Amino acid sequence: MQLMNEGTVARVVGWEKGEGECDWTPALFESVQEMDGFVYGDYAGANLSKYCVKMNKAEGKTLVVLKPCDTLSFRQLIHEHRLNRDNFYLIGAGCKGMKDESGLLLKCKTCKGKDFEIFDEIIDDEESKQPTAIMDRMEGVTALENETAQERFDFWRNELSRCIRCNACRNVCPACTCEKCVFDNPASSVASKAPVTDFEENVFHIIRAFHVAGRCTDCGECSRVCPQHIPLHLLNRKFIKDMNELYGEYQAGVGEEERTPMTTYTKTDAEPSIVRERGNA
Amino acid sequence: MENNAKFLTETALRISGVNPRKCMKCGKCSGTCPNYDAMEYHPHQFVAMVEKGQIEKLMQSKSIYLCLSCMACVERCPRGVEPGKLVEAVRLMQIRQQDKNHKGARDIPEFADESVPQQLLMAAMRKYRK
Amino acid sequence: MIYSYYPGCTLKDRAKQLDICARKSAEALGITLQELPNWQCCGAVYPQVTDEIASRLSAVRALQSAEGGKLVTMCSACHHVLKRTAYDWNADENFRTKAANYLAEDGGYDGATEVVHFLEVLRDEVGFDELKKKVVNPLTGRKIGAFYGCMVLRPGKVLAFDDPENPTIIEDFIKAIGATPVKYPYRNECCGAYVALEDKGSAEHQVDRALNSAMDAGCDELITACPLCMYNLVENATAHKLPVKYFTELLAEALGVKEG
Amino acid sequence: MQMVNETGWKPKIVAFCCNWCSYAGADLAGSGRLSYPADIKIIRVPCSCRVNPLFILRAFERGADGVILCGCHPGDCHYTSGNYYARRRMTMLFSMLDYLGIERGRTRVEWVSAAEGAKFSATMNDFAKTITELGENRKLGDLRCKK
Amino acid sequence: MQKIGVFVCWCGSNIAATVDVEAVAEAVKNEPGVVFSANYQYMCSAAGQKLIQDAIHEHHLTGIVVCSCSPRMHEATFRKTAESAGLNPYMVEIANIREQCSWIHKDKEEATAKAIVLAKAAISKLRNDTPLQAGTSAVTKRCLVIGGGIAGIQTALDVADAGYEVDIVEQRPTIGGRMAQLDKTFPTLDCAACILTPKMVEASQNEKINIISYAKVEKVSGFVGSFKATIRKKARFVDETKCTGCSLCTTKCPSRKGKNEFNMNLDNRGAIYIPFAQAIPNVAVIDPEQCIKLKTGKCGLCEKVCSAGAINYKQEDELIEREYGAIVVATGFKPIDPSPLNEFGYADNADVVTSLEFERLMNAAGPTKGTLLRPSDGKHPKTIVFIQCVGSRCEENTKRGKPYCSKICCMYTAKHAMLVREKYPDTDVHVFYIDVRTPGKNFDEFYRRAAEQYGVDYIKGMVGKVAKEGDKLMVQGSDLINNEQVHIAADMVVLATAIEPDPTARSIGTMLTASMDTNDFFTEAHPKLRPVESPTAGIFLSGVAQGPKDIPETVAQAGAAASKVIGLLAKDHLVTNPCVAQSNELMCNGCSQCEKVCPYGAITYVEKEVRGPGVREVRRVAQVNPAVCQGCGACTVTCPSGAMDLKGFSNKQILAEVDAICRW
Repeated sequence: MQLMNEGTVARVVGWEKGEGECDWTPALFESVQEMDGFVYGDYAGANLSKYCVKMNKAEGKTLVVLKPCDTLSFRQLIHEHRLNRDNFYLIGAGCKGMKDESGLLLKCKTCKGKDFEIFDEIIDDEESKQPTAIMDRMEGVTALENETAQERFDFWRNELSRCIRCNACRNVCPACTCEKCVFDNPASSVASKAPVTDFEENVFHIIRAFHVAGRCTDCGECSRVCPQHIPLHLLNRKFIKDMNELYGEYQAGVGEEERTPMTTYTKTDAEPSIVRERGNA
Repeated sequence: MENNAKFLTETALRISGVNPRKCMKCGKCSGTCPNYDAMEYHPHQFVAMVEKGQIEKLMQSKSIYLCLSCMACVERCPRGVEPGKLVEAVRLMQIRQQDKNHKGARDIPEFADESVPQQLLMAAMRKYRK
Repeated sequence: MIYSYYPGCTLKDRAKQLDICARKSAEALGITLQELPNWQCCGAVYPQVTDEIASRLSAVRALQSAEGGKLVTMCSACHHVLKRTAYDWNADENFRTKAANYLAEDGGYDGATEVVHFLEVLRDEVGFDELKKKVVNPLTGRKIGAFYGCMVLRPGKVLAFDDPENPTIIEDFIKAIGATPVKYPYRNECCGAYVALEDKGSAEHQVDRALNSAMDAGCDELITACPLCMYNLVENATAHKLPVKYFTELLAEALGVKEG
Repeated sequence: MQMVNETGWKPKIVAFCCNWCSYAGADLAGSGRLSYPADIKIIRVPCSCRVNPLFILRAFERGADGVILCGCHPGDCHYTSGNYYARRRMTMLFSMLDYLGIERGRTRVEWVSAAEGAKFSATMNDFAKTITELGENRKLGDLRCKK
Repeated sequence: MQKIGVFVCWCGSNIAATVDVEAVAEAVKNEPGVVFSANYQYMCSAAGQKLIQDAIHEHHLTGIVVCSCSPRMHEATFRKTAESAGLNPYMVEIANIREQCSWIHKDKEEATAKAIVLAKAAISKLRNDTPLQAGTSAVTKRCLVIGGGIAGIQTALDVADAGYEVDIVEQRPTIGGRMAQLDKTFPTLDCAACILTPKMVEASQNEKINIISYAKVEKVSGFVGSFKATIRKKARFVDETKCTGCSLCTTKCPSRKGKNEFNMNLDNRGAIYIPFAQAIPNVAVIDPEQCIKLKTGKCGLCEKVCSAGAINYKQEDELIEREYGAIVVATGFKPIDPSPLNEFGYADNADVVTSLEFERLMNAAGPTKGTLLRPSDGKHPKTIVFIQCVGSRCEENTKRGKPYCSKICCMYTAKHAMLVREKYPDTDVHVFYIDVRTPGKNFDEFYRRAAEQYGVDYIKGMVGKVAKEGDKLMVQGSDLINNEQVHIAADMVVLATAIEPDPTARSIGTMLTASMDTNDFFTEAHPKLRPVESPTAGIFLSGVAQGPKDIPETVAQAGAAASKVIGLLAKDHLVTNPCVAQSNELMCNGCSQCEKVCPYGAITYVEKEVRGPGVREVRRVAQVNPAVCQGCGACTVTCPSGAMDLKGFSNKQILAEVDAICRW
């Protein structure tokens, strides 16, 4: 607030209370008065990085509050030239694990750590440095991998057939920042607003996961916002797990390297036939 | 190649893990071998003779007991052939046969007095008998 | 600094000085060498063929009982066997599977033990510069040649002890204890000890050549880390004689902890 | 020659071939009269890296039973690195399809050089055999159109 | 709506025997857009082509599909046919119904059915085709040669001879390279300086050649015909335009501890020096690491003695930016450091020398003024052992050297042995060899002369140990022919060390996006058919940068590279492949993923105003340079939005083919 008074920042991206007690939503505050509505705490689960893309060209600096995992998305967006670091003032906010009405968020149960990848200032306390992970991040993926192909097929048919193509996953995803999504572009030959065939939602979700592969920081927003509760993060994590195993450990949004595993290669990479040779058929 | 020679060759190749075809016949092994003059067959000959299946001759030769196992040939071979491993393999093939121990406790020479380290005695037992 | 320590048979008997001086020096340097309980023979000779499994088991047992830490060796021969076996365990699946079957009853081995020679501890953990500071009795003016022999150096890829063709670790050690190292060409060649009982003449030939090389370069004395080299250099020298000491003896001397 | 299974069903197979190696390999198979099933239709692309996962999914969506991608051997890419990217992309895509419970054999990548007419033919025969054994693609197809 | 004509070729009986060509022509008639279809015996014949042209005129066709042999065979033919009838040549699609249909199927019904599908797929693609224009790009008529050794000099001379400007960029203070360090040359034994220095002078006097010495290429951008290079010319602290090369300063300089690189560090030079007497440019240079004035501010002796007033302690590096149409890599080689192979004792003994050091020791301008004296004590060596293949021909896993044969060592060792025996007949010369390789005109005769006439002792075997003993070097090696281990008490040992690419080659390769092998030699576009071109257009290879070679071969290759350069520079414009990537700026979000996978660096980003329906803002968008893009399509798949597409193989075109194939 002081920064806004001093004119250092022109606006703040944060959270405000929504309709329900546990429903806090991202909000833009453009004056000191508006800041009264600013909240931070147990229900500030939303990742604000994506909202910054719109602010990137705004006049003056924008202050953004980022949780540790959000900073990965922010850094990744810098790598992709979607954000200009100089246009933002970043407050790293300590996180004790975020919740919704049913308790700890899934992404916090598999928390990736409490380090801030990028920040101007950190506000946290000892408690928010404690790890909140209570399960292995890849648990769900491994469990599915261990099932039979038919079981997997049935699982995903059941999940993906519920998709209503509301595009919430796409709209919230910090890696989905295309000016125009290929599925919205009538000139692309693959445009589809709503699924006409049983397979189209499959295509949409496979391709979406493929498009963000290597850039997805596993922030878990897609699953969090899905009104049909489809575990979309299991698709992204599958790619992350495969890339880690085949091409070396990689976390999008960490460090200065702008190349992702999908934009590089080694001469001794595994052949695609490795898929046929491993795991449950 | 007759059957026995073939079997011996295959055994030597298998247990040594050496591929004598990699040899470019430069003679580095024999050029570097510190005990060359004491040996009837020299390191490069081990490689050539194994490739030609002449294992029997090598097994009968005193040369297999005279390798110092110093690995100079292994280290310096420019093709990674590692002749020292072949010497070891042929020696083991010889002493693994029944009654073919080369040395026993009673063969320890007289000069082996108190100054001989245990390791050396153990080494002799390990290298020369099964 | 606490390390597991594998002395080996010879250090309990013919090479007592190598062991005693090492322990005293370690103490003076603040290093604790914890002797492995119930250690067995290292196997004496590393078998270079792939199907010798049983003869490498005692070495694996030593690695196993070090429980994944650093295992310090003193004798070059033991070091050679333990280090190569440790390497095989991680690099050779065939050996690992078979050896693991043998060891199944005594609990497994996870391949984590790292075998380090005491000289490596001095170089990499203590640091020769630090060692130099702890020397109370510098051996100034003594012209000492290092006799590496073969077993700590080769094969270089596995032993990874020093450059096998141009080693400097013992020379650096000699400098650290205040003496003058003298390099000579045969310092990294074989002493011939392995054939001493088979062909004394050969062993003598190797020793004479090494000593001749050392004297020609101006060494007044030699140091070694190997009981086999020690034996051979002393007992099988025919043409010339040079005093030979274990490196730990001079270390203890320099640190002022040597008895007598 | 056409692959027919017991019910008389014939597979539909799309082969993407890079212009410089595999398409030339297919031509060589042709001039050597090395046959493979007519069920396989080749689409020429400049490089294996031109093949978008979308193309493959689209083929399945429109009723293909198998899709194979052929390119220059790793290290021999006309564009130096295209097939390395293709290799990663296809590994990821195939792994995802497997994860979604799709039969593994339906997709394949093979490296076929311009000199490997025989390999091209053998590969295509083998792939057609695999697809025939797997039967009709039901999991990936456009069910609505098939009714 | 397009008007499409379909032309089905019989190819005699090649197609018609197994494919019912009439049925194919009939089946496609009712496809959307098709207004004409025909079949004919030989479409590629003059009559066939006329048939197509007539149809184009008569039916006002906008595109044609030819069902015939492989496009690799006649696509170009039919494109020309179409073009001459006024149709855009890229509105032509080929359905391959011969190699991929009639030739591999026996059943006529089956083959006909397939041919129809292939024809329909081609028609579907054609419906999505758009006319493409092959672009042109201008050619800058100047050539950059990186490296001023014999390879670079020869290429420059040949290119300049054809009338084009050439810049030679040389990292050392003088051109001449390795050849300038050699004493005599095989197999003629004429002195290297005698044949090289006239060429150096010729290069310096040729008004088309500009020598930029003591410099390095720092940055290269652009593409074939239009490269832009930034060259850093290091400060010499001597004004090149004023220095007369009188060398007075070099004799007066009090700082004399500099290693003389030209003499392989076998003697010392002053802080201000001229590398050698015939250096080009014949201008002094100050070593800033060694110069007392530059380090402490005191001294300044050279400035005082220089009557030309050429000394300038304040001189700074100079950056030169220039455009070139072609770039020749002639970065040459260096001998490896044999120290790690210390069984040869190089690291410990001054009298164990490399062959290049030996050249200097034999050379009249060398540290011993041409009298062969050993470095340790300045005595004449009476026994010399030469060891070949030091660090060559080693399996890579052994880490004992290079996997390749260095090619020149057998010959120069024979030369050395011969020269020693000729000059000092009382010297014993032994050569340890693995194989003696002497393919080349008069080469084997040369080697045999060394053995037969000069009595050089060739020993088939390798040396295992060189040990100093007293003032001798005890050489222990194997003699495989005699099956014995030999021990030679030598006074000097000469190592024929492997040669490796100059250490700068790797970074230059990266800068030029010119591919290299694992040994850092530049890769040729084709090992047999295009040996002096890099796969990257506009980059040419000259000399050892491409692989080990001797002087005659280097000169031949340098000339070949020059002729390729001349062929390029002779054109005013280059026609570019129109099937290249194109970015739709309205859809591009500037994420830079495509740039990272482009093997040619064809994609750049610009901030520009983007206008479209409801859009008018400045965005960061990708731009493809159509002259650089080779059309692989790697970028198109990396692009999530589909903004990046490939002309001629667009998403729409390929999807149309997929749909068509899967429909039937």
